[in-house]
Amino acid sequence: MSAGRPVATVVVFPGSNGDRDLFETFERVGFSCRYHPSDRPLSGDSAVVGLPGGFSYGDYWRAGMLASQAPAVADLPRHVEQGGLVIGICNGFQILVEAGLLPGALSYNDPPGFRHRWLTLKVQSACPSPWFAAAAIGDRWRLPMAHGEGNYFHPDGAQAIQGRVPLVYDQNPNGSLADAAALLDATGRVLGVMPHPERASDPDLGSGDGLQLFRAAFAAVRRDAL
Amino acid sequence: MSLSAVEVLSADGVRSVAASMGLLPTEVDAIVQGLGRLPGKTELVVFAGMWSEHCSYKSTKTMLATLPREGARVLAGPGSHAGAIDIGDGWAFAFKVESHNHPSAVEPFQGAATGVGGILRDVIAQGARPCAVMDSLCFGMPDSPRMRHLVDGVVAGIAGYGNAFGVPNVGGRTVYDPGYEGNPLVNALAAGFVRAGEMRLGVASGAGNAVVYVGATTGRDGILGAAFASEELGADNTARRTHVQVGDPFTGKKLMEACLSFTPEAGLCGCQDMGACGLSCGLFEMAAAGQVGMDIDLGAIPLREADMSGHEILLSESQERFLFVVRQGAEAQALAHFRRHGLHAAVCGRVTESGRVCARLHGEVVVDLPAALVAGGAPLIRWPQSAALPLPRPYPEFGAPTDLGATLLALLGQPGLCDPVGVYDHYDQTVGNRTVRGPGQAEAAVLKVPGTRRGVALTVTSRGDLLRADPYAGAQATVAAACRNLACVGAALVAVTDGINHGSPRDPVECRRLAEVIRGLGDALRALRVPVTGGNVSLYNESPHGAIPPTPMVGGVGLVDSLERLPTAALAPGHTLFLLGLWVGEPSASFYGGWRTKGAVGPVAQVDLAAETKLAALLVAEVERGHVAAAKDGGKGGLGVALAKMCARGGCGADLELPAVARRDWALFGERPASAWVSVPAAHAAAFRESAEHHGVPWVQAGVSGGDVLHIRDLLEVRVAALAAAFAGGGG
Amino acid sequence: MHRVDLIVRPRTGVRDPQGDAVEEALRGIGYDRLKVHCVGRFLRMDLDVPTEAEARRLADEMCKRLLVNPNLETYDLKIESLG
Amino acid sequence: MHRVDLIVRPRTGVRDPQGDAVEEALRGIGYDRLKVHCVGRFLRMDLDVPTEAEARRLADEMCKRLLVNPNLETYDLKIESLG
Ligand SMILES: Nc1ncnc2c1ncn2[C@@H]1O[C@H](COP(=O)(O)OP(=O)(O)O)[C@@H](O)[C@H]1O
Ligand SMILES: [Mg+2]
Repeated sequence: MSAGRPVATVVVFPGSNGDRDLFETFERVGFSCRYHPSDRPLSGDSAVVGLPGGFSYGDYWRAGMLASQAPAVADLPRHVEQGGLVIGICNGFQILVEAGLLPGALSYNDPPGFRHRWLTLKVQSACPSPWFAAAAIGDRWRLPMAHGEGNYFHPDGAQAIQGRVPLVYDQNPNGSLADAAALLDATGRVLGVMPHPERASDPDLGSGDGLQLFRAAFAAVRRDAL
Repeated sequence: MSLSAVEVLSADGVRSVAASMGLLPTEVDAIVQGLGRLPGKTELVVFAGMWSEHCSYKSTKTMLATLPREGARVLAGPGSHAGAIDIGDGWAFAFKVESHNHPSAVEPFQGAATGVGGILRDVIAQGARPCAVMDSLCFGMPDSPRMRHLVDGVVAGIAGYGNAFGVPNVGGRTVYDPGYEGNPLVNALAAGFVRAGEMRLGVASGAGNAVVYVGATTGRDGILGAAFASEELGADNTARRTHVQVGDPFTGKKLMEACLSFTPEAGLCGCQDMGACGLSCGLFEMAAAGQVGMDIDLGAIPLREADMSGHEILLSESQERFLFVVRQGAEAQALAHFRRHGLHAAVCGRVTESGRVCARLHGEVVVDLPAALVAGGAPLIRWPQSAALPLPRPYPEFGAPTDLGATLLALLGQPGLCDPVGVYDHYDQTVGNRTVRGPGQAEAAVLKVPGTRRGVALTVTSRGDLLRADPYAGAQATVAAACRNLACVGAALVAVTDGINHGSPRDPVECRRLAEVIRGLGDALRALRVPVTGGNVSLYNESPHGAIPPTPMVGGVGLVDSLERLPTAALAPGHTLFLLGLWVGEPSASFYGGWRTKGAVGPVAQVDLAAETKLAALLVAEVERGHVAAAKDGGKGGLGVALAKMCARGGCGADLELPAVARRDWALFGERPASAWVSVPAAHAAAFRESAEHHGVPWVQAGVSGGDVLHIRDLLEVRVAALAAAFAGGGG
Repeated sequence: MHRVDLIVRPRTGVRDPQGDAVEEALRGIGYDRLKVHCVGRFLRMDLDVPTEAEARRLADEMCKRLLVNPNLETYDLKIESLG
Repeated sequence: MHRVDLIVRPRTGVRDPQGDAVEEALRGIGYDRLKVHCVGRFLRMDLDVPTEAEARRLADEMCKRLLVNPNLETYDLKIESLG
């Protein structure tokens, strides 16, 4: 453990497959990162908890559903109350929604089916969030999507998530309400995002745009620590 | 040890059981002689599986031995789980191709899915973490609902396994040709990185060590699937439906994590995937490789269905299972390790010094066989070969089309030439954060070597249409295409894995073709000084429509020294366009020729490997110097289609002038090896010309890129928007 | 011992792209006098509890906790005693 | 008009990874007196045909042609007249 570096935790569920990508991204922006098995309660010392992409429990039955019951997930509200940050990416977003940390639901893509595609996303104004502290409204980011159940739905319609959607699709690929590609909770500290910012963290691989989120989180955590 | 009484067969019994399972009389003789007694019932079933073509390579072993295997970078060659090469910086790269043709014909989704799962486990067994898969698919024409269903099922199966497992699909080939109407080809390649010193062996050792079963439970899945893959597909596949295997990428992923984190320090002595022939394959091959024996209690195997018989347990091809040899004393921790990962795990036996695998069920001996006889003792077969090959139906005379632009648009929209995005957008291409170039982004896929700014380039090629005309030249062309594709991203070909897909060797014509394919591969590889590190043979690809065209699939690996100057395959404005190679207006075997003549086959252009070597050297050198913005080799559809694809992908036109030729259609759409288009930033054009001269590569400085029209003076003028629309196609 | 058959399906009013796709595919092969209402999921399990009431209570609880997303879905249970 | 409820589930003996994973997860959160038999699919559609026999014939045909994979699956139909 490197002394002084803020700690980020990547929760690993059975079937997670984006855990290493997220780990490397946290490390790249300066966090000291560690893996944490989902079947154990969280230890209290991390500033950020990440729920990675993948197919927890094979995405069987309904994506994110089986994982949402894990002890590590049950600890997230306490972590947030204490000022911690949370990011759930793709399957991680599905888990956050299934666990009730974010409202609404993520259902089957419309048109149906798993799709991988590079997308353009637009940053839009939302409740203040440490994740978006460095992003300018109107910025366009290039991120890849890779999911089959990313169609965001809220029973009360778009006004229910007004001011909570920091990223929208330029061209909606999955039928999401209000073109929402990401969602914040009321505190702005819990972020769910459907495309993959952690896979846009190395210009060699096509885009470094996703790094902005992680850098902003790192800066916020640093500031808080002072 | 004596066999259980119920296992014992009379001599007549042996003959009739053996015949019903496809064992040849000579093979029965070899069994009896090798054992010094009659085999029992279960033993015969084990032989039928392990001596099937799929497991024993009995018809091709001699021919395959002629392929070059030596190379300075080779760390593991044919015979290991997956081959592996040294790629520097302390890394090895493991890669191998596998076919799942017959299972996919019967059950497209699960057949393709389990094909991907199986080849991933070979790479994992090598100790590598998979970083990429590629797939090479050959279907009949996609215009019937039946074929659409098959294509959709196969693609969904490949996607379903790879996406959930978490390995990116970085490219492939999709071919539509009436020759695959009754027998599709589904080949998958998997690759992974492993620390050079941490590779694993499928070798049992150390008497007293434990034999440990890990993974999913064993059910009645795909019993004798390997023997089934060695038979021709009859018109009626329905009777085989009880054989279908079901893949489970979730368990596959857990199995990978458990395997890769189980180390020699924790007691790992050897491991092997239970693939074709399942448990039998794991037991006999590991014992034979280590020249040891094993005592196995089949009652310890975790079963999905109670009351399975000995042969069902031994031959089940249930997916997601591994066999380990674990150091004596480390069993308890090993079992705890695997169970913590959510897997079934059980000690099912011990390593012995006997050289024999002895298996009991309910205390009765059902199998007691010498490991070496079962795994490696199958008598080799030399099927008769016909002296000459029938000549292909030559092209009838046909004139050049008057409107070459219209011809280009029509060709570009053909299934098999248009953009296969409808296939690859079902595949996760970026999971794992290694994909520098994925499907549609360059002539070859490129993966980032962990912790460096270097890359590994990967490509797969297959050209059954050319081999139909000339298996020798076509096989060479397949290798040459792999070399060129890699060169277009600046990588020299350093090793290949080959997947041979062929008809029945019992037909003397097909057997001769098979020999020609292997001779062509071997000659091309020797000329390029490139070794084969492993591969796969799938025979008996026949249907009521006849044998498939011989279709070797070549998976080529190359190294990219710096990711900084990597070209794409998309044209951008303002660059100088060079044509490399010859611009010749003569007929040649080609997609165009077949399309114009509704299936006739022309003369295959002879492959000039010296010219290929020069072209590749030029491209590698110029990419390295940062002189190449985009590059694409002339392949299927010829130079005309290659250029149109570059325009369509880049949304950019060009204005070109090329030397006059007799037949402009053949110059544009005929297929000659050793050719490519290269776009060069104008500032480097002079240096590029010099370099082409220096490397001895024929070149034409054809013009410049830009605008929204592709204009080749005196030949054609087409709007880029029209090219893009045609390329977007409908054929998938 | 009781056998539980659970059907989970989209709530009325919630879009069902999968159901639409199946309807389209069926129409595509010539079935036109049909309307697909929805596509859902099925689960069959045995619960080792003595009474039907207890089986229903348990199954309801699993649905609420886990198996059904009330934002999107509704469910039916069929319970049968296995004696 | 007839309403057709279709349940598609894995054939006995065929591996059912989905059912296994759901059982594992349910046990993981404390439901241990259960055995998941299988996980399958559900489809509800209306067929505009006059008789129940005709509805069954049509539905059977759709299952064979498209909705059910006989390699792996089996199915049950429940048909009800909507008058
Ligand atoms: N079955 C497949 N799986 C994944 N990628 C594929 C498949 N078929 C084709 N591709 C990708 O689509 C792109 C275009 O393919 P193709 O038209 O065959 O080759 P090229 O562009 O080299 O002429 C390539 O990048 C190739 O890797
Ligand atoms: Mg090419």
